[in-house]
Amino acid sequence: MDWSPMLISLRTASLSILITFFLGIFAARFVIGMKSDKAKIVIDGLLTMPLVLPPTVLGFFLLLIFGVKRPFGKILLDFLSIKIVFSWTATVLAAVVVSFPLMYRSSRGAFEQVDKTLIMAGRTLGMSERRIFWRVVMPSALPGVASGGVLAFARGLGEFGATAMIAGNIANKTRTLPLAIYSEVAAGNLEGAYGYVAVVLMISFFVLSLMNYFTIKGRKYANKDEEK
Amino acid sequence: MDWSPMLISLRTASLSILITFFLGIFAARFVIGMKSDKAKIVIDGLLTMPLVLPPTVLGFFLLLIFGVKRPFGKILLDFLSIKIVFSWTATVLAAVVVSFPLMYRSSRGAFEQVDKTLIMAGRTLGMSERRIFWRVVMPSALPGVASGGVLAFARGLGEFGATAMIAGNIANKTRTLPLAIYSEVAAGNLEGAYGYVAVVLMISFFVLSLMNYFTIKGRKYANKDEEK
Amino acid sequence: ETDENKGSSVNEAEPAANETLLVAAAASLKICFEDELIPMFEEKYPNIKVDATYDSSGKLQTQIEEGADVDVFMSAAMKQMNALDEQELMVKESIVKLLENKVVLIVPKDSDKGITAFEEILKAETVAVGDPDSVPAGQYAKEIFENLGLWDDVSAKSSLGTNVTEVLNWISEGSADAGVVYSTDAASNKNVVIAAEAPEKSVSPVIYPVGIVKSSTKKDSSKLLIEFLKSNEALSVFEKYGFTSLK
Amino acid sequence: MSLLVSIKKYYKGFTLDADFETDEEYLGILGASGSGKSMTLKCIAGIETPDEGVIVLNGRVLFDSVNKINLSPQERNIGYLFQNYALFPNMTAEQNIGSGLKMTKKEKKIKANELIKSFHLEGLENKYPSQLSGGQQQRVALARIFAYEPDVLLLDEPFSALDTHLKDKLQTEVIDILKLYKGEVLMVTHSMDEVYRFCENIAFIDRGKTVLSGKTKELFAKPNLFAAARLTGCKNISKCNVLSNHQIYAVDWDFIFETEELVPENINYVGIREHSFQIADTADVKNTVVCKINKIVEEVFEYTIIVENMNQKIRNENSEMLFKVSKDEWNKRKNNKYLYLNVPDDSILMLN
Amino acid sequence: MSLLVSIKKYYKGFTLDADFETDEEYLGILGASGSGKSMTLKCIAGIETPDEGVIVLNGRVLFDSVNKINLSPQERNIGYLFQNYALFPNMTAEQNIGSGLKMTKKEKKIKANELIKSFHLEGLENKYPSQLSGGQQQRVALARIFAYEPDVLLLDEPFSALDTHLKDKLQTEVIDILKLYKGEVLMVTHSMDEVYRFCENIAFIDRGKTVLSGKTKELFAKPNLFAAARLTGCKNISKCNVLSNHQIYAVDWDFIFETEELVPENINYVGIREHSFQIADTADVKNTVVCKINKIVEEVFEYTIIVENMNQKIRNENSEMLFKVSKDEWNKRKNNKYLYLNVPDDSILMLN
Ligand SMILES: Nc1ncnc2c1ncn2[C@@H]1O[C@H](COP(=O)(O)OP(=O)(O)OP(=O)(O)O)[C@@H](O)[C@H]1O
Ligand SMILES: Nc1ncnc2c1ncn2[C@@H]1O[C@H](COP(=O)(O)OP(=O)(O)OP(=O)(O)O)[C@@H](O)[C@H]1O
Ligand code: MOO
Ligand SMILES: [Mg+2]
Ligand SMILES: [Mg+2]
Repeated sequence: MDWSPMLISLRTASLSILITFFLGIFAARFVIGMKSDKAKIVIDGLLTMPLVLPPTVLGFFLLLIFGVKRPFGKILLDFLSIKIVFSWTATVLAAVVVSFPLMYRSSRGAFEQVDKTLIMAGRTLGMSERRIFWRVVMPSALPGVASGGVLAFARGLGEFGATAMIAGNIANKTRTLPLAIYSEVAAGNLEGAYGYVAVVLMISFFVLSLMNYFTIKGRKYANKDEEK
Repeated sequence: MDWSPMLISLRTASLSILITFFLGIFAARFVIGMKSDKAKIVIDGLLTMPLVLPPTVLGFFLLLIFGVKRPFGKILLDFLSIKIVFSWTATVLAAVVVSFPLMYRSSRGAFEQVDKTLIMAGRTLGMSERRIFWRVVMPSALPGVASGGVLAFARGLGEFGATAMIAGNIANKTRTLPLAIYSEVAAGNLEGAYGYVAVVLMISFFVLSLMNYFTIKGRKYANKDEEK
Repeated sequence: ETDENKGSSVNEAEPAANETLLVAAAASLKICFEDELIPMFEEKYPNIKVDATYDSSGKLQTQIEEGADVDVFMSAAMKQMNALDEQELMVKESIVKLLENKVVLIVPKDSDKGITAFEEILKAETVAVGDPDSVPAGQYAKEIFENLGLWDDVSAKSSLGTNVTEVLNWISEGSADAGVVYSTDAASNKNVVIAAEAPEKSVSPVIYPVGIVKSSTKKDSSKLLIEFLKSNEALSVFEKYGFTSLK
Repeated sequence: MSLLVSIKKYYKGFTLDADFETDEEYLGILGASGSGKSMTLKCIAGIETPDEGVIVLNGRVLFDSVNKINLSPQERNIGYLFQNYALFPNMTAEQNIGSGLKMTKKEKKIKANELIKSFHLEGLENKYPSQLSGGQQQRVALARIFAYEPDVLLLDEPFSALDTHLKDKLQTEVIDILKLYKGEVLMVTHSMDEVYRFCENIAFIDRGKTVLSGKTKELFAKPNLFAAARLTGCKNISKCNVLSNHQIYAVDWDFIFETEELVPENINYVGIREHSFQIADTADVKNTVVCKINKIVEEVFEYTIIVENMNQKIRNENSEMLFKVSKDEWNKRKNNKYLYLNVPDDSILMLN
Repeated sequence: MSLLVSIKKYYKGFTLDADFETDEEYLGILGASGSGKSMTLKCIAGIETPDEGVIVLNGRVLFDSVNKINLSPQERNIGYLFQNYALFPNMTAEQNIGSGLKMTKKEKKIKANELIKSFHLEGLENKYPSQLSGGQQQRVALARIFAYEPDVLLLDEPFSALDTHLKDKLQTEVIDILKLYKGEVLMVTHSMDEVYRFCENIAFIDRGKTVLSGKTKELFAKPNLFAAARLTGCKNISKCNVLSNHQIYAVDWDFIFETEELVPENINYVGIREHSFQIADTADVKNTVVCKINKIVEEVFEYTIIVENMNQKIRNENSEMLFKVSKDEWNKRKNNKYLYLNVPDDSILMLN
């Protein structure tokens, strides 16, 4: 078995979850902070959109944005010498785009569940909104945010359609585990596919366990029993 | 434009969100109720699994289960005359399988955020665990659960890879909007694709708005101001 | 059709510095490329490394149209190659019709429908073909059935695969009773059997053309690769995987 | 230091109409349950936004509906002790106390430790709120706003969850801390003793409206209003008719009081505190009620004697009067046949 | 009705060791903040699980660590009034009250309305907890467990958030309701008056341990333990040395008390309630302290006089004594030069 898809996937999933995590949280915070309910609903619709499109189609749209012949892609290439299409960066881009809605939506729900009184308490104590967010809201919303993180990580790790479209399926470069699995299945090589499937499951299992572990630990204040 | 994909998608998405919604909630409830942290982590990994596999591969595995030549599919066919593959049912099956982890995980996070004291209060008032769950935990967890619902609905509506594999792409029968979009994009018929994309976005937008609206309304007790 | 052969010499100089070529090849070529041909080529030209991306030809076409930095494109049908060529995205002279594949009708291994010819296709409850709008194998299927005057009936009971793999799996798992794929695909799956080969003249030849993308900056190396693919050595590998060489 | 509050806030079924001013002293806020005390404090702290009015602190406008000024809670620099504490569940006691401080970790620790001592929380530094008892939580919440040192302290029933001993101790200590503290203190409490001890000024809120404010001692002596009398613990209040400039007829007790003071015209109620009655030996003195004893309730140091005017003609549910007497005095009283209760002249509270 | 509790629960830094039994009467639980009162109630209600021990209600074992019995809260049928109310935020007041009822909607409504009246919540039926004041929330919580009619009522500071007037009223009414109610009532409270009024029996918890239990009146009269004396409001407690069978030397006050009663050997403290002192005219009577007045604090109906033994040789921070006297009596006292405070014989509390 070729291990490069595993390494590529690991790198892609790690970087993309990092980006998605914060991006999703910021988006959620932004939307919650919006005054108008209508604007809220519209923005929410836009941010959830990537989820309803088949990833391949999403990838196609990404291609229309980042393709070197398209205005944006051209600017990136001409001024920053960044070429997205068929690069490793593109695998990250694809993973971020497809997993973003999961992170955004889950953390939004989690934040909305936090007791408003605590936020008020923070304000009357002179804590800055930023500090309140990170020290009060986030810890209380941890289970929901962690769920978002788990979902986003898993989705990013499993991303295939948009990746194939914008990053291609290049061995040692952009062939992530899902692409490798797909290729093996396509070639009728089920044993090979199973190997990769096992790897992807193991990774996700490992990461999910870690996340679960830390969430359970991080919420020890909610468990009334302290170890004796 | 052919309207049948829209009708099929609407039916599929509606039924599948109904199933996923309750299945996800029950799974979340079950996992939270588990005593052993270890077992919890393992089951959590299993339930989140469908998310890390590329949908096509997931569809392939579904095919290995429900295919008419496979034991399970054979039993269904021989004894119950149910043929899953290439049927409308399969579109629902695919949508449920891919969207389940989203619902499960989001609602689990939401439930974990609910104040344990309230549950205890319910118990000392003699409320059955079932009643406590539906009358106390659920309403408090509404934002998170709704997020799960939104994600699951959107994901179900956008599902493509697994659907194609197990339900096929039969016009007027199993060709959902994402499949239609994909065909148009693949054929380079962008105008046709945009039409379908617009439809799918409109549907998801409409449903998300509804969900947002009801969530905001349903949580009126959290907004301190009552209308005057 | 052997225009470019004249100008090119097998012994053309290798690039001095290391170069990496990017080949975009139809998914059906993945195994023979990855397992045999690329290693062979790289051994022959140590200075040239070959990366390859595999997908359905239509998708590769889109990617090239959107400026993916592909050097060599090998498609599973002339349609995509021609489309790119018309947009002046290919080096016209470099395009070579390299291989031919056969379109076959397949059925599940233990099928009891008794389908033995394209004409008998309507015995099938469900038919699996590639989406004629985007999948080459589907276009050929449509062509055959149109010639047989059956297309309207067939398409009504058809599931249109988004790629050949899907079609293959549908049939191997018995979801569909019959379907149309390439003989190379049929050979890769033990659960399907070939019921019939496309009748002579019922379908235009399934040509796998290869060519250099115009925007390539490594045209010399690309030429070397195409020359290599045309070599007998390479063609015998292709034949091993069920293709017919067109030379 | 001066604070001016004049705000209105409208809810379905409830209107807050708070209107008072206070300078350089501690202000106690007294009001029945649900009368709007917490809401008033919340408006001042910036947690709730009034619908109209102004709030001015030391000349600085915190809120002004006309000029659309509404400072954020952070800008107001006002500490609010939430009635339900609002401790951060994810922080330990010590972290909670330090949460409002803008200083280095080390300084924070020192400051927090000081307050932990002041509020008798030693040994609980590293416990989370869910691991603390009700009273401990209340003390952490108190320590938290004291740490923050705001310009104004709003305390919403600050000692309600403490046992008597600790409450006494803490009250004395808080008074000491407050002496050093140069800010305004507004305190909501249901404990008369607390108001009396802490606050020179007092404001009464009745069904959302500030009905009376002024010096604590004066208002305890002469509450003037039915609501104020009740809130200051006056248990015996009867409807009354003014008979003349010096005579009031207490309807519920069927008794005529002669007053030295001129009776204001708009008097509707007459009140007598349960401690005001004096046991007399005869009924000859003016304002002495001949009583029938209905019930004797033993309390820790006193008896509450529930009596009724012996000569009562028309009885109603409000005819009984409560009279508190130390056990000693009760046991020492001579006349056991009749109970003559005299109401000293300055103990007749005339209310409207 | 009988309840036997004998449980242990270990926390880091805190061990609960509750051990008491009560029959057919109301039991008051008194203890300092953080002493384990709420925890005890929670263990009885089934919200917390003790580490060892048994809980038996009317012969029915609710918990038994040895035999691994641990009934769910639902099976216990015990109502617990949470110290912080624990109202369901998504239900209106009325729904909260009806939440534990198993009957038709109509019956529920009737029952809920009854309780809404009893607890003076009219007009608040459709408000959510977040729209209720602290006291209103507490009353909804009370109404909710009364509606549920459990076998045992555990009340954790049931009236702490109410204003005096309402508290008095509700207490009387709750006593009336409870008279009809055939269950056991355990009440945690910090108010001595409340205990005295409600509970014939009392248990003292000190740092997790039930240190004393028995008849309320007896234990108020003779608390026997330092902790109990303090919890029953005894403000003056001094370390002491037993000099003889009838003499105790109060170290902090530098004074020797002569007692009629035999002094038990294991006495470490002597206590005098602030109401127990009597103003004497001379120092001739035994147990009369000649006092120096350090401070006079005015309270609503009384003065608290802070005094010190004039002849004190070694002073410490605990040397001051508090003495409460009605304003009347204080003003009427004759000897203004010296303050002679006599301690009646049965007012000397001997504690260990
Ligand atoms: N969002 C709201 N909508 C409607 N009425 C409300 C709302 N919030 C509070 N109220 C009402 O406002 C009144 C005042 O509440 P507030 O909390 O100020 O009372 P309080 O004086 O602090 O009483 P307590 O002593 O019981 O704490 C209450 O009667 C309450 O029902
Ligand atoms: N999970 C826990 N871990 C460690 N200690 C705890 C935990 N929960 C409670 N405690 C401690 O147990 C003690 C008893 O708490 P409890 O709530 O029973 O006190 P309480 O007597 O009700 O006091 P209060 O009158 O202040 O409400 C407290 O000192 C508290 O710090
Ligand atoms: O281009 Mo293909 O080999 O028909 O998927
Ligand atoms: Mg209040
Ligand atoms: Mg408690």
